[in-house]
Amino acid sequence: MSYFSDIYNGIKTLLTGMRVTGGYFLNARKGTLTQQYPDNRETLKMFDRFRGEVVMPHDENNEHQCTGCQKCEIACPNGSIEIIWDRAIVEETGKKKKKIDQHIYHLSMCTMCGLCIEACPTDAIVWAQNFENSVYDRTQLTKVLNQPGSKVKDGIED
Amino acid sequence: MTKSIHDWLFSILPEGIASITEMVLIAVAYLALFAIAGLYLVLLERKVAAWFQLRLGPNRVGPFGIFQTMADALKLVSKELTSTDRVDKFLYNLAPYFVIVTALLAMTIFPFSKQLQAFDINIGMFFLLAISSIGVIGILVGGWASNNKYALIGAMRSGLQTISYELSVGLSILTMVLLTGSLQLSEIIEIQRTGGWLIWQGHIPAIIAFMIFMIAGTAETNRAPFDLVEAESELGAGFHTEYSGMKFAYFFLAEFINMFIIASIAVVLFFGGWLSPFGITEGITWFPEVFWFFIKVLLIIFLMMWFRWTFPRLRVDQLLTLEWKYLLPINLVNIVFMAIVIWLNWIL
Amino acid sequence: MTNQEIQHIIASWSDKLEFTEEESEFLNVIVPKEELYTICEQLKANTDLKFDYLFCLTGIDWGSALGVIYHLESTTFRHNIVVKVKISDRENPIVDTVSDIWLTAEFHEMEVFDFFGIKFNNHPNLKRLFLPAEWEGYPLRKDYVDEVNMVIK
Amino acid sequence: MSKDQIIKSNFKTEEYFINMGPQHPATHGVLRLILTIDGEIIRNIEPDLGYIHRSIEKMCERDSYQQIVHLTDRMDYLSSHINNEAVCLVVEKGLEIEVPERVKVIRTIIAELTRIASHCLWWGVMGMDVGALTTYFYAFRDREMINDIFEETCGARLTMNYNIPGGLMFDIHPNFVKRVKDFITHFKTKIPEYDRLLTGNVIFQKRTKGIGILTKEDAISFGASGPVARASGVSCDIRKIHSYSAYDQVNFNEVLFTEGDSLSRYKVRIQELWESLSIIEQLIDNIPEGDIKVQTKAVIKLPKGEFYQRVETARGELGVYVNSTGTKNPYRLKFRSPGFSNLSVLNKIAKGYKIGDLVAIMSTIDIVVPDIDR
Repeated sequence: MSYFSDIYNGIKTLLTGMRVTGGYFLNARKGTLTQQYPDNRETLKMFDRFRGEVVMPHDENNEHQCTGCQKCEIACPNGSIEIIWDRAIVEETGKKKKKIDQHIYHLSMCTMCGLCIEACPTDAIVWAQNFENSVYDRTQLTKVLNQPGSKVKDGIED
Repeated sequence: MTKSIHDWLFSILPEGIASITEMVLIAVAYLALFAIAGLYLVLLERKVAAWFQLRLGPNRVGPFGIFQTMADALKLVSKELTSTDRVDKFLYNLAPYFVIVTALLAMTIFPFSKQLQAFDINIGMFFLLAISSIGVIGILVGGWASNNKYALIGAMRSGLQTISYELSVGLSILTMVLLTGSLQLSEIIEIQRTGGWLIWQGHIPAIIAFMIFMIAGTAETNRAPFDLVEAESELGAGFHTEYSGMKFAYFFLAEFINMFIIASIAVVLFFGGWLSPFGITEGITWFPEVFWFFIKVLLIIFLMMWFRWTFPRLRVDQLLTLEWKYLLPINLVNIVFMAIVIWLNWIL
Repeated sequence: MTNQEIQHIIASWSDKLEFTEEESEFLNVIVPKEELYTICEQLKANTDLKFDYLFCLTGIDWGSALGVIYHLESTTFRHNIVVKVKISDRENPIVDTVSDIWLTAEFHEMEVFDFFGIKFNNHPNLKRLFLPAEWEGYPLRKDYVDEVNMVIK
Repeated sequence: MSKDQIIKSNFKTEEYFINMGPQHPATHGVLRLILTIDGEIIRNIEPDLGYIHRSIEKMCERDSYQQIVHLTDRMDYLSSHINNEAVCLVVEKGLEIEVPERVKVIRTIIAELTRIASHCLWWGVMGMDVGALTTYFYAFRDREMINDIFEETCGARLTMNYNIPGGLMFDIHPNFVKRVKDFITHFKTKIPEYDRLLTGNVIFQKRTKGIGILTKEDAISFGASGPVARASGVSCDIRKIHSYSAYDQVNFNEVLFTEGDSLSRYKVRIQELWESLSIIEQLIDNIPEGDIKVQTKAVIKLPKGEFYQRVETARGELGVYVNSTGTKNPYRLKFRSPGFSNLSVLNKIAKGYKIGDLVAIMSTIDIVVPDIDR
């Protein structure tokens, strides 16, 4: 007798499964899971905290907040950040002060762990939400974060 | 139209050449038709799968992606044919043609409508059964000649599967043949014009026969849940692991044409072929009867796709258990049942 | 069972064992490598201890000696013990396998062999597990040098 | 003479080798299994590992404790938050600092979300491995919601690195609670659907029931943990036995089955989805206010000694053994990964079954290869 109940139960479970997929088939028009990526570029907005790449914001006077303390460089586990710095004489005080020449960021080595931004005492570097990072040449992924001719904002001390 | 071409050909050419030309023309027409039909079945499969899975499916090439599979075919044609050094060259190259030719051969005898039929032979069903089991030789040869262990396992499974399920397909067809008393496809359809579709005429045994036929037919075409031959999570790609380019495409296309064949048999045997439901287009002379045939075939194909995108795959020994312990005994009992039904004239 | 009681039981098996609870949350027992197998066998078999779950097997390079650390737990009593064995011969370190006592040790010992070069007597299938068979040296040893691939900060 | 003996005495069959992997759909990564096969029946399985070994343990010996955390994302990438938590807990244990209640609760909620996400992915892949391809997309639909929650709060979807020694990198996003609640209501309707689609299916039942049986003794001896061991009746839930974070504040059941076959391993995970949901439900409404981190020194130096922390990842017990000499780097750091021990049972339980069964068994063991290779 279990032979026939096996058949009955078997068919029943198969039909239950088909009902689930069939239900989705009928409602397929309502919502698809997938996104049509290059088409939805305009509307696609990443979350604020999304870790795309590290950038250094500059204000309208071409000033950033990096003092060149190198804490990010030390915090980075992969050596993605290299800071080339110099000492310059600050005019008001006459003292020598550290100043960045180039803040080099190797995006190709970055694992997006966020330790550098966590370590930065002056919030000079932040996450950008850009995620389209593919390039044809690996060297293009090495970026200089401070803009040419930029200088540190007044009153930023580490 | 076919008649006028026929007359025209015979008028301008000597008889022998004319008939050969006519055959070639028909062959070319069928080839073109089913190559394209196969391609669109692939597209349909992809679309249906996408809708089951809450995706969109192909939508880049042409509106709604209707040229997608054309583009794929183009790509496959232009692809380099690679193979390993150790393959058995002759058999390796032969195998895909085995599969595709047998699939196309079976297509020839289907009556798509009253007029549209290449051959109307009186042993049509028998011919179909004979032809459809040749394809497996291609799979076996392909798997063997590839000199790849995965391909070999796939090929062996294929042999196992086809030999077993051929029985069920045959017996379920036999059940219906009992009812029709004819093997000729056009005659089988004509019988249904008066008494209603065979699944209606034969009621319970016919429904059982239909269910068995669908299960065994899915297995015959090596489709999920019986796709042990390919079984991508177990064997990579099974018997066609080593095939590339157009040779792979032949296997691929053959699978879909086989699916079309199984669905066509089901339509002819159970759902009245090109007859319209309840005779709604009976009186309209201009209405193409072929429309009903294709609609029914597509519905059955959809059912097979539904199976594929819902069920997990069986294991190889469960496949045999299902056939020998369940389908075959039920089928045999069902034949006797059908015979009793006919004997006592319980036909509706 | 408290650590004292465990220590009391184990100490009676041999007089060459050293116990310590400093710098660790578990009871540590340092076993001479000759006695390792018999001690481990008893740790599992003893009905009061029943250390049947070897949850961690670590190889370690102490500089002067190589060592293997076995973290054991009893799934019935939920008490833990750490067994340590020191092997002072760095050139040809050999210690008995415990893979027939705790089956999990088979894989873990292969890993230790792979990275520390400690050989295990009677191991059923001692081979390099992660690294290719022709790899030279044992990377997790402190004196391993690979100037190409290792970046020292 | 039994049937097998008769066959053996009359026939001579040849065994042959077959390489499953490093590229194979069922090995879920770059795992290579050298199978000895007789027809379709598996006689021996020898795993060959190391195709994705990155020497994380050696790298840890050169990194500071903050930096180690992000490396663990890359081990069991499906339980990355729990891996992070393990390292943070061991450092906190060494420094003897107590993190604020808020941190504990948030860590627990995210850890359970991670577990659900991991089990979702596993369910989808399990379906694929036995041939039901549609499961994958349904599972990913639900996993996507969790990933969005993670992305909004932690900034990353997979390798989150949200924990730091002493607390969390930043506070949860204001939308977090609402999104998690939405997810709970959504997911509660979806688990029964999982059951209807796959669990109840007669083919699936036949494929998994009574296949690959792992006995309780073997499970303990092989060091199996997580759902693999719990399906064999071994009580091994670290969340209960050595409770950490906020697990002592919540009620949940340890899911135990006794059969030890593929189906019970499957069922354990499905049940765990419900348990994880219940844990989150208990915590989500009353996340205590407070700090999100304890300020640690910029250079963390653990005191001399040995520290061991065990956590329950989605795959089982993850142990972090730290041997410190008092410097800013660990002297030796060992990850006892659950996948490594769970993989070792494979040869024992899959012998004598067919290739199709092996795929199903591997799937129920839920292997993540980077976790095995580290």
